[in-house]
Amino acid sequence: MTLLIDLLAATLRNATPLVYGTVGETYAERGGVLNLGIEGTMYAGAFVGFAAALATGSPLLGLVAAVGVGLLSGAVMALLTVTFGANQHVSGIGLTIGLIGASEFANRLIFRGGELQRIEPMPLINPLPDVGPVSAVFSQYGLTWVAFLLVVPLAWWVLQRSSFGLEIRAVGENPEAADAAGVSVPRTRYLALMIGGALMAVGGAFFTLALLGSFTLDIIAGRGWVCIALVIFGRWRIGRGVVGALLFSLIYSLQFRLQILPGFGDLPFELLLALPYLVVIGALALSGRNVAYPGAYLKPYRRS
Amino acid sequence: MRLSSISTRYPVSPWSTPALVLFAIAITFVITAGPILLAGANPIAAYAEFVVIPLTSQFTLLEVLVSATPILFTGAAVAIAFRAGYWNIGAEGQLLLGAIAAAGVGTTVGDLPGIVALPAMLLGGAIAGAAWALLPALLRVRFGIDEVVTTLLLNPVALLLVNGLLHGPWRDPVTGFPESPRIAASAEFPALIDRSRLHLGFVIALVVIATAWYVIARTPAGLRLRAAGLSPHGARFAGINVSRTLIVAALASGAIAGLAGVSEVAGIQHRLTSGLSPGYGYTGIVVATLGTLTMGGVVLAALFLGDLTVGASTAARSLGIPSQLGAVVQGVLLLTVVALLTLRRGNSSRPVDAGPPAGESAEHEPAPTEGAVT
Amino acid sequence: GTSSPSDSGSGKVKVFGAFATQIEEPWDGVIHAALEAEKAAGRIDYTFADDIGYAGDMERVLRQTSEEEKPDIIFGDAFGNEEAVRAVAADFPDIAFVFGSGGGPAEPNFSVFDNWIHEPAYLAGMLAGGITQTNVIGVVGGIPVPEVNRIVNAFIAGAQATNPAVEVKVTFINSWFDPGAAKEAALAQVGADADVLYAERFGVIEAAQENDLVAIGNMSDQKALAPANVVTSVTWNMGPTVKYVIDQVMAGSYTSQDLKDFSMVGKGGAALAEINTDVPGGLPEGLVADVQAREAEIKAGTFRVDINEGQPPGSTIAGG
Amino acid sequence: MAGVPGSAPALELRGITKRFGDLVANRSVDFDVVGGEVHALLGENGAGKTTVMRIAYGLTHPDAGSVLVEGHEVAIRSPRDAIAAGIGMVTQHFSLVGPMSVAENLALGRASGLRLDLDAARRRAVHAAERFGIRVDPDARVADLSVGEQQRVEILKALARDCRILILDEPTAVLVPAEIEALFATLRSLLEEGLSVVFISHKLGEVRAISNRVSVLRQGQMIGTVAGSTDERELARMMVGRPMLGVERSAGAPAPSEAEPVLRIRDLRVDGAHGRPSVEDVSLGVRGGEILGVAGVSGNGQTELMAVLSGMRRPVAGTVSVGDLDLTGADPRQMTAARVGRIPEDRHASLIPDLSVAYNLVMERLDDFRHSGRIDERAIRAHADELIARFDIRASPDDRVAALSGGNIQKVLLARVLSRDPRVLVVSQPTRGLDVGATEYVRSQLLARRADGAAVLLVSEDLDELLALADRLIVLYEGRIVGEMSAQEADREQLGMLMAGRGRNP
Ligand SMILES: Nc1ncnc2c1ncn2[C@@H]1O[C@H](COP(=O)(O)OP(=O)(O)OP(=O)(O)O)[C@@H](O)[C@H]1O
Ligand SMILES: Nc1ncnc2c1ncn2[C@@H]1O[C@H](COP(=O)(O)OP(=O)(O)OP(=O)(O)O)[C@@H](O)[C@H]1O
Ligand SMILES: [Mg+2]
Ligand SMILES: [Mg+2]
Repeated sequence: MTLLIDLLAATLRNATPLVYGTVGETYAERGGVLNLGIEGTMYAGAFVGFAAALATGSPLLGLVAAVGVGLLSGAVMALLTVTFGANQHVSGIGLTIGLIGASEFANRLIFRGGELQRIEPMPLINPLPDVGPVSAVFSQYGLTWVAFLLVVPLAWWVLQRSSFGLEIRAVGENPEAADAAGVSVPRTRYLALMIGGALMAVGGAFFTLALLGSFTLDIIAGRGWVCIALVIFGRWRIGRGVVGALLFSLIYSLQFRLQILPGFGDLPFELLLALPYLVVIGALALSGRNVAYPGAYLKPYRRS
Repeated sequence: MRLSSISTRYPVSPWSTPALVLFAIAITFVITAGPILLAGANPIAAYAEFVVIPLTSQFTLLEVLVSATPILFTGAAVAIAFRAGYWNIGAEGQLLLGAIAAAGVGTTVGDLPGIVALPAMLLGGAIAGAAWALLPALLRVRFGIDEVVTTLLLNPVALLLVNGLLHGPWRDPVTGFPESPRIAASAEFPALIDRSRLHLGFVIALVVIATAWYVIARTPAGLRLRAAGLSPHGARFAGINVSRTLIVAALASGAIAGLAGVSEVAGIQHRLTSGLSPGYGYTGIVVATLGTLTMGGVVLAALFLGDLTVGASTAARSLGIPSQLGAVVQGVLLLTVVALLTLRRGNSSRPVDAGPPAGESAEHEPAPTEGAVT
Repeated sequence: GTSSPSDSGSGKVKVFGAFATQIEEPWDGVIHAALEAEKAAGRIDYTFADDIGYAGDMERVLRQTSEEEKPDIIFGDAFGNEEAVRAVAADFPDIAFVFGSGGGPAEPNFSVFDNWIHEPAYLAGMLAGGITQTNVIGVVGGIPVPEVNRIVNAFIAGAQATNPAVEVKVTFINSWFDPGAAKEAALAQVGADADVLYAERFGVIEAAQENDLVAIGNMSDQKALAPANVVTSVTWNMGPTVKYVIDQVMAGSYTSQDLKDFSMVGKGGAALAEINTDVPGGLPEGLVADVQAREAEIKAGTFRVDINEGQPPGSTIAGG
Repeated sequence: MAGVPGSAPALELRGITKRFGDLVANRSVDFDVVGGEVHALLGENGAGKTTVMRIAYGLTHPDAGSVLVEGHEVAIRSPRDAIAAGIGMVTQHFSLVGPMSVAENLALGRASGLRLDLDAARRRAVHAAERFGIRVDPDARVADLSVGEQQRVEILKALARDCRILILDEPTAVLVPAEIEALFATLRSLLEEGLSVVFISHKLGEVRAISNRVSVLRQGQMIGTVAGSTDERELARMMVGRPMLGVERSAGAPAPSEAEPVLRIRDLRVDGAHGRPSVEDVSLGVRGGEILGVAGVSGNGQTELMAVLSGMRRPVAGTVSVGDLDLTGADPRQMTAARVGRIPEDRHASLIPDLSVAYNLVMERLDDFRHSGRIDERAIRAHADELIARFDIRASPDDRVAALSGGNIQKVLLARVLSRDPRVLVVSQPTRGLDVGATEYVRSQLLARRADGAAVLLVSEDLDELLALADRLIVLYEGRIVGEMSAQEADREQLGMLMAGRGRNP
């Protein structure tokens, strides 16, 4: 029972950065741009958020700074892929390389390789009334609450129910049509990428501002790539992507708990570690064919 | 009348690729001058260290070739797959599988002479890399599942496989460090030049690339591969078995990436280590793209990135700039190059179709319902 | 092989640091910090290259530096690059190569050191065993290599010395970084009742702080990370090693050797950081005295902490 | 001439010049349309009709020239500006978002505030549909609609914006006669309300039926403007610079009706979207020397039938055979090997547009052009030279197919297929979008195959084409054959009824 409660709490906690990243990437891809810059954007969000929080003493200002760097990263991606029409795979990978390099470069210049610095991280909060041991599930960081109660529903609503969301989906499906209907394709794609970038950066800042209160190298550790997979796993739907993030997080959290149970210690746990990846692949395989990509996926658009 | 205009329909821009790359380098320097100044170094000196100095001594020149070797393989691997319209992002994992196989064969060949050991290792690595590429390829052609995701996700799994081996059965019994035992001496790639690290892998990479060029440019199979990549539907309509072409391209890509792993194990590490690739598979994507998916371009791009790799560490050392600047420069350079490469074809409104993988390759799928109008 | 600093002109010893990881990584960070201290003291000219990696670049960096800069000493870590480092050292007998390594020294110029902090780890284990009220202790480590295993094993032995009933849960996160995974591993241990956590890696102290539990730092004194929770840290200090080597080189009497002793408690290369009694739940009566007594015995050479480099019992590999 | 004399034209283009590289698509083109009139724009493929109108709508930017609305110069940088100026356009290639509903497509770009009121959009769609007499289901997914229905959505989309100037680029290419009539009726009533229409079409009959004035473009230049009642021959002469010839099946020599069919289809069934069959219980035979025409509104199973005969799709039930050879479920390679020549409607997609003409011409038989393991470039080139001459393709062997005009692309496909002397020819919409000259050429080639004894299955939505070429006709409706007749006894009205699903042949 306590294991279960602990596991559920961990699942929500560990899903949080994935949810931000997945929703952010969904926006980019629904707009027709595969943003492989996500790993770098999350990394930069983590670093800039931390550095700003340390400098100002306020995690909230750190968050604002992370959002800023995310918007910027999205804008750069848009400049490359929308304005120039450059190859999206390469632009994204270049962005990731550059942003991780720049973050670590700045980290070195600012902290000079000295002792690890730490800020007072955002606290756990539990707005619900105490209902016994189960309450532990709801003791979460503010960013987790925001992710599930605000960002996910809002992002879904905007994408599916607002005219702006209609425009994003249209420029991702058929930019010619959107253009002919009077929608500015570049403007919409810029916005989708920038909103997506901001969300990714918040996902990265979750580590430094909430989970850890410090910045260390390799802090994202490939979670951005996981988000890329989750978006496709979720078939570009926000809801399904979030379910994917929860599923991945459940397995991720479970393996930490399983292995310290007596008797599990001798298993080759690399196998268990590989499980989240294999499960996503398996789920994709089971969900079968007919994966409906956004129609203009990977395609730049330019008027003649 | 119309004939004359047709042949030059695509406006040829004044920007040739080399000019663009030089321009991109110049822009990169301007952008990165700020960080270099912040780090307290002279940007001009830094750029000289980055690009020029590595080319000025025999030692560093050979080191550039050494650095280029693995990404020659992975660049070619990625380029072949991309040419076929198969987005293999999994060269990293395929490389690791090749490395595992190389270490496996290399530690068991014992006293066999090199003439047996080396081909066995190359074959083993190629097969292992291809095997790792098989599942995503099958999922793609059978179920239309995006290979970008599956190949990407198999990369960490491959690394876990390496770690599992190194923490378990293959742990070096002498040091206890998670490294495999050393491969047999006969399984090592010989050095090409005395007292240098340049090894046989470099030559093998060039041979592989030359072969790939020949196949793609000169044989019917290569033309089919290109056709499948450019227009899967049109290729299938012309009787080309697109599914088979894709699988073959994916396997060839995996095999070549696997050879990269063999080359690193046999030429550099002489054992399996978990750190033998700092992301050569991903760099392969960069190389393939900078090389515009052509084999000649891959060679140039790999050499250039090799130059930058050597230059970045020299610059960090001799100017006291944080070593991460290398990554910043690489990233910015990559971005400026891809952005500027778009200028090559003037402002053509029909960009190279990098369409989604989806199910177009699958046999007997429904015809598209839209856009039937001419 | 010997070298003398005379050729560097300034009278200072010319030292180069060659690190496979970035210096923000704690292990190389300790070496770098000691060299920076010597530089600040004006005894050496110090430059370094970090993040060299394990893909073969170490050999190039070392050769190039040896050839062009001709330093008197090169410090660094050889793990994962062992063969390359030794090959270069053999080609430059006039340069002192002093590397963290799992192997032995090599004539004439290749000396080895390592973080032999199993002694303070044992002492920390004693503390942890005494403090725990649930009789469950958690250890989160990076990768089960000999260097890490022997620390963890010593810690376990220490814990058992003060608390025979203790259960130590060990999780390796399979990465040298990824503090997110380290914290999750620690939280899982907390979920399994651990109330004292040994943070071999970053991320664990945060888990202790969040749950108001006791944490033990590693590598450097990490009390500042969570002053109310960190009871002590198992620290490594490369100062004695670095100082010894520089003195030798200055005196022209450098020879290759295993510098192990300089990283141990006896010569001040390893220590238990000041004990913080003001942690949640407090410390039981007499525990600090017991630990300090044992520390004195270790210093006096009357107590030897066993060195066991096998993967710790009950440990698992996890992480992201 | 309609419109108030003396007042400014609703839309006026002045001195429009547009270059693509060194190709001049429009050379100082002047054009205007006044309130209440239909001004048709005629011209061969590639004459520059689409380009000039895309400029008026902001989809393409001119190198020189200006756009005036109601006499005032307006800067049209994007369709948004054009829409604001009261211009609407139905583009030649659909501008619809396939996975979205009709209502969503209509709402697109009409943002007022963040909230998307889909109910209102739906109501507007229904209202507009009633007002303009264009029936569409607002909740249908556009991708599920037939091409004709999509065309209706396109027109509705433009009209629903209350535009005062409507540009229609080949709107009738995919419509059946009844739909064309309905469209014209709608247009006529709107014209009375003062709408101005620019009408682009290759169909001279239609042009004469609806237009007040006709302008002709040739190679980017305005040749002249004449009254809508101008004689067809004269219009054609202006377009091509020479009089047009009629290509028709020589009424004599139909294949002996007792001969065994070469192509035989029995009880064919093909599944479509949503699990309901697209083709059901279709049985037919085509004899050598015979052209069997398949009539029907698009979306009634023709595409699927073609896909099966092209080897691109496997039927669920039934058999396909050629002579004694069972070709059920055959793939493209097996079809080609059985000497089935295939010319589908989507010619771009059936070639490799980014490869050269020469390569495309041998793509079906690469193995015949292999020389000791490598591609025999010399033989491929010789082959291309020969076919380019024989089929009058205006291109050189090294040109990328993507850079050719539609007519020349069709000729490449035709050359690839006919050069192999097929015994069976399956053809769909062979002249859609082609200009008069190219149409003539393609039709004459089909008739030549018939004369050589090939069995030809011709799918077309153009009744004139079917009546001119076919010996026998069948009509497809909702995937079934609802009528069969010889071409001589076919009459348009009856065909129209059958195509609309009314009346069944006994
Ligand atoms: N984006 C473009 N890039 C280059 N050339 C173009 C482009 N668009 C059109 N052209 C060329 O401009 C010329 C005019 O084309 P346009 O589409 O206007 O002809 P059209 O009269 O509409 O022909 P059709 O009857 O086939 O629709 C053609 O030669 C065409 O090849
Ligand atoms: N980027 C381009 N460069 C050169 N020519 C182009 C370009 N884009 C289009 N064209 C040419 O412009 C003309 C019109 O293009 P469009 O896409 O409308 O095809 P189309 O000619 O109408 O083809 P179809 O006859 O199949 O309808 C074609 O001749 C096409 O080859
Ligand atoms: Mg056309
Ligand atoms: Mg046109």
